[in-house]
Amino acid sequence: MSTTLTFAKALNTALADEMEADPTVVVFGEDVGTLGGVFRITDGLTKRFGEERCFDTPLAESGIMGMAVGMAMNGLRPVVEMQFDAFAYPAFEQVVSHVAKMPNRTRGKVKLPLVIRIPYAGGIGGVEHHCDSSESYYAHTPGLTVVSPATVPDAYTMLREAIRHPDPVVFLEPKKLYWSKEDLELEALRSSANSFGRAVVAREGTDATLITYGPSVSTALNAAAAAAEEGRSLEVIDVRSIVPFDDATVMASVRKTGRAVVIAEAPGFASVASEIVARVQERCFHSLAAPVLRVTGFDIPYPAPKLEHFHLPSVDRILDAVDELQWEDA
Amino acid sequence: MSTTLTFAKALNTALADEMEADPTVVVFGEDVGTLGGVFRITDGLTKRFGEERCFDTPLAESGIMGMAVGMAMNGLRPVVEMQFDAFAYPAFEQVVSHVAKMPNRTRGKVKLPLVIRIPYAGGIGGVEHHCDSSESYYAHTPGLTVVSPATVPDAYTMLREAIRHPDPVVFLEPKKLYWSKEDLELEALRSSANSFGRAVVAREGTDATLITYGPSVSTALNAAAAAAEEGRSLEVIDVRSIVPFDDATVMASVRKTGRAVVIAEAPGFASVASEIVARVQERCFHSLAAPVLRVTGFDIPYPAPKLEHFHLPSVDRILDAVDELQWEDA
Amino acid sequence: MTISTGSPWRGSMQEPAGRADLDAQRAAESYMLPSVEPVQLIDPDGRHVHNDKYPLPDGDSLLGAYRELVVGRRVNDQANALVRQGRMAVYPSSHGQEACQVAAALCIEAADWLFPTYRDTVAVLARGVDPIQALTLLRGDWHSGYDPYEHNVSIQATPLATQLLHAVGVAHAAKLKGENTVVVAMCGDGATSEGDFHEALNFAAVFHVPVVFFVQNNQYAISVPLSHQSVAPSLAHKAIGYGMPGERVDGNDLAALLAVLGKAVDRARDGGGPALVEAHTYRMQSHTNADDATRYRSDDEVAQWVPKDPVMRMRTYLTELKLLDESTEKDIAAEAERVAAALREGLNAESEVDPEDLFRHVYSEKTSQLREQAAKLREELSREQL
Amino acid sequence: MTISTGSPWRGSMQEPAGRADLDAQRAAESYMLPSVEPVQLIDPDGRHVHNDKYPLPDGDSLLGAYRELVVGRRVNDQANALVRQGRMAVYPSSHGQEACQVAAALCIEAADWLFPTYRDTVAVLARGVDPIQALTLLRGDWHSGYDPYEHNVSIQATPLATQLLHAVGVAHAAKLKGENTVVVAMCGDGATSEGDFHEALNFAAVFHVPVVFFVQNNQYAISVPLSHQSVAPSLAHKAIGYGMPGERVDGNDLAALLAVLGKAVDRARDGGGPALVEAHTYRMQSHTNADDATRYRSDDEVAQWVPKDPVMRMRTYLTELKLLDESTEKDIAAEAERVAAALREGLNAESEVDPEDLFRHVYSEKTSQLREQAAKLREELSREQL
Ligand SMILES: Cc1ncc(C[n+]2csc(CCOP(=O)(O)OP(=O)(O)O)c2C)c(N)n1
Ligand SMILES: Cc1ncc(C[n+]2csc(CCOP(=O)(O)OP(=O)(O)O)c2C)c(N)n1
Ligand SMILES: [Mg+2]
Ligand SMILES: [Mg+2]
Repeated sequence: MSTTLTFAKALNTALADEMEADPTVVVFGEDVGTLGGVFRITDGLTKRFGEERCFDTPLAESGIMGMAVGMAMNGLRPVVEMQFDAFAYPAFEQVVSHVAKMPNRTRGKVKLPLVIRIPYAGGIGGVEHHCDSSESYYAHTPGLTVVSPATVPDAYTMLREAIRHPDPVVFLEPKKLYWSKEDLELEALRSSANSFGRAVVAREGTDATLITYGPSVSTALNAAAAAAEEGRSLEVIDVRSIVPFDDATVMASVRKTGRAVVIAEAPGFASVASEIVARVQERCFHSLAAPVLRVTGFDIPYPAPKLEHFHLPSVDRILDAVDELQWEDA
Repeated sequence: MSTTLTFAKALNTALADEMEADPTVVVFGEDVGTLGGVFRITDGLTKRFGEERCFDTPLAESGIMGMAVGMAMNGLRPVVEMQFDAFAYPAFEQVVSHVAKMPNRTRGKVKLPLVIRIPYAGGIGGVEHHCDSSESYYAHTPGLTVVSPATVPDAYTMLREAIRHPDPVVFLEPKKLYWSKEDLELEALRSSANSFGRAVVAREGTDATLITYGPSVSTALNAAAAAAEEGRSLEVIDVRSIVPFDDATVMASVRKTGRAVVIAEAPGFASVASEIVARVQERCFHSLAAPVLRVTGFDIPYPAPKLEHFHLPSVDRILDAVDELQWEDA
Repeated sequence: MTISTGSPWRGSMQEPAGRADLDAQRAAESYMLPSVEPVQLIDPDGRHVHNDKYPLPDGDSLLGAYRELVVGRRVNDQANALVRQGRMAVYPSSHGQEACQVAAALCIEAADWLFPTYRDTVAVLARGVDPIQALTLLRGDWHSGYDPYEHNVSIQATPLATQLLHAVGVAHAAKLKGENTVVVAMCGDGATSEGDFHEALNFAAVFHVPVVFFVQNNQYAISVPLSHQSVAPSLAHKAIGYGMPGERVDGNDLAALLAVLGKAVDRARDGGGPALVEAHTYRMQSHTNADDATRYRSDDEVAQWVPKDPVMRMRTYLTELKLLDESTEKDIAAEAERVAAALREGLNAESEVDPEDLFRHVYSEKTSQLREQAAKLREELSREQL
Repeated sequence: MTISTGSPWRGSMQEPAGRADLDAQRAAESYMLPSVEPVQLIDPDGRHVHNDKYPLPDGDSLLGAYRELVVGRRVNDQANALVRQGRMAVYPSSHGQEACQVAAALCIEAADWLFPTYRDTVAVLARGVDPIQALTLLRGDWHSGYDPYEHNVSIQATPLATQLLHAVGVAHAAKLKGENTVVVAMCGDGATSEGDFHEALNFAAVFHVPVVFFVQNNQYAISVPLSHQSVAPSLAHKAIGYGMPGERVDGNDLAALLAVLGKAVDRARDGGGPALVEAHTYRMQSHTNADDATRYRSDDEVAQWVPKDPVMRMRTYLTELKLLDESTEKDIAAEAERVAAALREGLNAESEVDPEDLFRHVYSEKTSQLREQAAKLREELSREQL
């Protein structure tokens, strides 16, 4: 039976389903209890599971993260919410020096099955500190698994998978997708979790590959649709799992098309986009007809609401980059 | 007149010279006062300039960084020491959300002329948290200027330049170089500060370019020397200034040699090394005879002392990468 | 610039006390611990309450402050209206907290510094900042619209508690330069849980710098009530853990706020070091217009705070003492209306943004990377115009 | 697993007290504030000091603890020697602080948890952890050599104060699971300045979880003396700011430490919530072997602490009370020598490291990236062997 859900509701359902399935799952953070989170992702969980299973903490992100480490050490599966991307930075030491390293440090004796949910990226007209694309900080940190869903079904399955994962997962939720809706078959999805380390071909094409993730997937799909009208067939890869990265799927596509553009909202310098470009040229050098190009945010602090549209990867900017891929006919 | 100085003493002299030249320069951090820093970089400064100019703080890195922001707002030029790389993480929010963004936020009304000195990277047999190569976190953050000297003269001039710079500078000091010695002409150097945004050709060559910075420059030079014995001429670029990045010097070299290997200690994934690879292939695609390769740390937490030599870029590993650059004669 | 001499640390903490010091320690404790009840000088009914430690500010000061209070309330109401009309993206109102706002601005001199948060727009305006410039942030034109040096008002900080450390730095620099500046650093009850709150208070105490930490305890951090934030006897009880005095004050009593903050500022200016002041008040509206407070608190609870309103009691008090008559009241109302009109006019005017600004202030001089990126955007935009 | 019911918050902090609550607040304050002098039960001359609140532990407990104390001292000396001989990279000795080390280990049960720092090796060993495994970190073989679950001893934390939050998490999970676990979380005086210290104490208090925070105030954070770290009347005065009791204890008095920590542990186990215990002690040696304490403190200062030695006074006390005779003393000395010999033997044996370990534990299952990188290293190493 198919239902229509928003991205936000899919996440909420995933949390509820995992809490139902596993009594060791606990959810906490700022305003996640009575309020149900500023984006309502935890709506109703306190009511349904009690305030021992879903609760508010004092306002301190390092505290939230450090407490999660201890709870995971002692048999629970914490799912914590960082209210916004830039408000996860106070927890950076806990994330980098403990969350990412504790299992390695103890030769796997201590596992940390915890999930750090971060509403991230822009496109919602948010004021400063509410729109950072912070994935590169986490992706660069060995020991973290870093994923970002771009569709409603993936929001559901990937969050369930993240909670069941034996290692700490940074779960990046593109804010601008929260209100997007899709039809989905929840029952079918319940058993289909298998996305970590697996990119998907979001649209097939033959002329060039757009490689992207999270908030930029829909933009890339729109660009591909527009390109199709002009007779150019673009393949779109939704990376989904940034770490581990699915080299096989990405490289297969680029070997097929011979051209690639990497798209991400974050500033481009020393970013996940840089990594994808580097990997592609390392692995597909002789298949490439043109350099791998990037369409990313500029190397600037996230702009104020009225300026953000100049900054974000847009359909036009993607099509421009595709045009630059040294087509013989040009 | 030429003197022989260690890298550490060159830094110490740079601090003293700037404090002498500019009474608004203040130095603080953990153990930088009476002790002179755990690496003695601030040795003698309290004695010479008084404890108002060089002093110990309570043990709190976010506190140090946040106080530095306020002092810079109010007319001083703070130079703060983070005791070790991983102990700068508690200050991450202050660095990313304020140090990097305050000038932009205020349309340049508030300038933050401050220097964050970070002893970084490995090769000294340090225990966990004392050997992180954290440059990618900073380089990915717009608003920060990120530099790392690799020679004794650069230690001196670049630190002076950093202190005089109008914007915040992350000044990364490769720990393993602290005890290295070189002859230098201090007098001549006093006026030669001009390194920001400028890479240097550390060794000329014609067959391939090794692009690197900080602790790996000496390794790259050793590799180039070894290659020369086998008849291969490698050019070595010392990037020095990671942000801003000197595209001109790097690309000129790669266009000349047609081959490149990027070397850095940090885990490779989504790193400065990824960025350099991405830029080189974007800009020199048609000059490249082979993919740009990387020799970086593995994507693992920094290893324990007895295992670090397996992890760090070595001469052999660099030469292996060079061998893989698809030479016609191979 | 000369950096003044003298050790940067106060260094008063020493070896555990000997028996002889017992009295000294108990005296220090009672000096640093807050009073049991928040200081109140004018009660909700507008009557003066005598307090041995804090005399009532004089009538002129109170009348001047009342003027700001009325204007502040009007600013809050007008800003809310402008959000409803879509002229501003969001507004975190200080409705109910205006006495705190006004007192924070009035307790210091022009050369002193104020460190406000996103909620403290009324305090920012009371310092003299241009209203339209102040609202630039919430309108979405730029991150901060005013020059912090014009009125010594720092940016309205969003990352909680981080600004407290900047305040300490400004005060520390002033001290080193031999300037007699006092800094008032504001934050909410929720922000006291952040590590930066702790580090700021400790740095201020250890370096003995003139910062007055002013916590507006409005009982909520978005939806989270104070009882989930702290189980200390009060937030002001945190002061002793840093070796500074803590005080509690009725945050809806402008007279008490002026007295308590004034004393803390004087003490700081005289070299007495930092202090922590906790104001008990209430956020009468939702966290911002994006929030819905009915999800987490009852109308009943809110209703209990209505009679404690800061404006009403001052009006009663001043009227009864004949410090305020109808014509002055009208005069004040007219001024409030003028400010509101200016707000409306300023925000109804279309604002222009310049895409080049994206690159202009990231560094003092554009990097080669940013020059390239700016050129790219310029080129895109010029193509669009064709 | 069942998660026990009951609100996670204690939520005792409420509206400002009414007049009637004045006595209650003053009572709460005096309950939470530490005693003026650190609790002492046996003075430096080995004489019992009566204390109304803390009875002396019984003779058997003291003798058992003394045994650990002597072993602890021997471990410190032996470890230093092994560093000098190049068998270990570095050792942050707890010489002078062994009473704190032993008490921290002995005040809890096997099912309880200990959260130690890099300096707390003696406490770790006293919990039963294998000495060679414990020294893996300092020998440089791996980051942590023991299984934390074997003796419920967490890793020896290096990033200061971070472990205090892990301790709160372990205690919180235990509470939710309905387990009666108490957690002792250790840190130094310097670490109390970190934001994580603040957040940990506040979380523990708000969630009312059974954690005893145990600060070894050894007067220094590397070179920085306590007076540059805090100007509070004492570190234990921080407790009231979180709504928990704080206590000071002579950190060189094993009997007092057992009594004070024991009481805090009992209280926590009985649902009384967290507490903060500050032990006054002294780091008799340099920070680590890489440090040179003569650069920042005088021999005189160090000399003043020699007569306060924790081992001596216990020996005097136990001997005078005939709880310790020459044969037991010999027996204990022999045990200490056995431990030292085992250390020497273990550390003199060459340890093997396996380069594949670099990749083995980063994730539960190697990522494709790590599989490639491991293969590359394997291939390099196999070429080297040719
Ligand atoms: C570091 C950080 N974490 C989270 C947030 C999101 N946030 C904004 S306001 C707020 C509540 C603040 O409460 P309080 O300090 O009491 O101030 P009030 O809003 O009541 O004035 C939160 C959680 C933030 N701005 N900064
Ligand atoms: C977050 C962090 N900052 C800095 C350091 C470097 N460091 C290691 S020990 C130490 C001093 C700690 O002093 P204290 O807490 O008093 O403990 P002690 O060494 O005296 O036992 C410092 C600054 C660290 N380990 N972690
Ligand atoms: Mg509040
Ligand atoms: Mg110490």
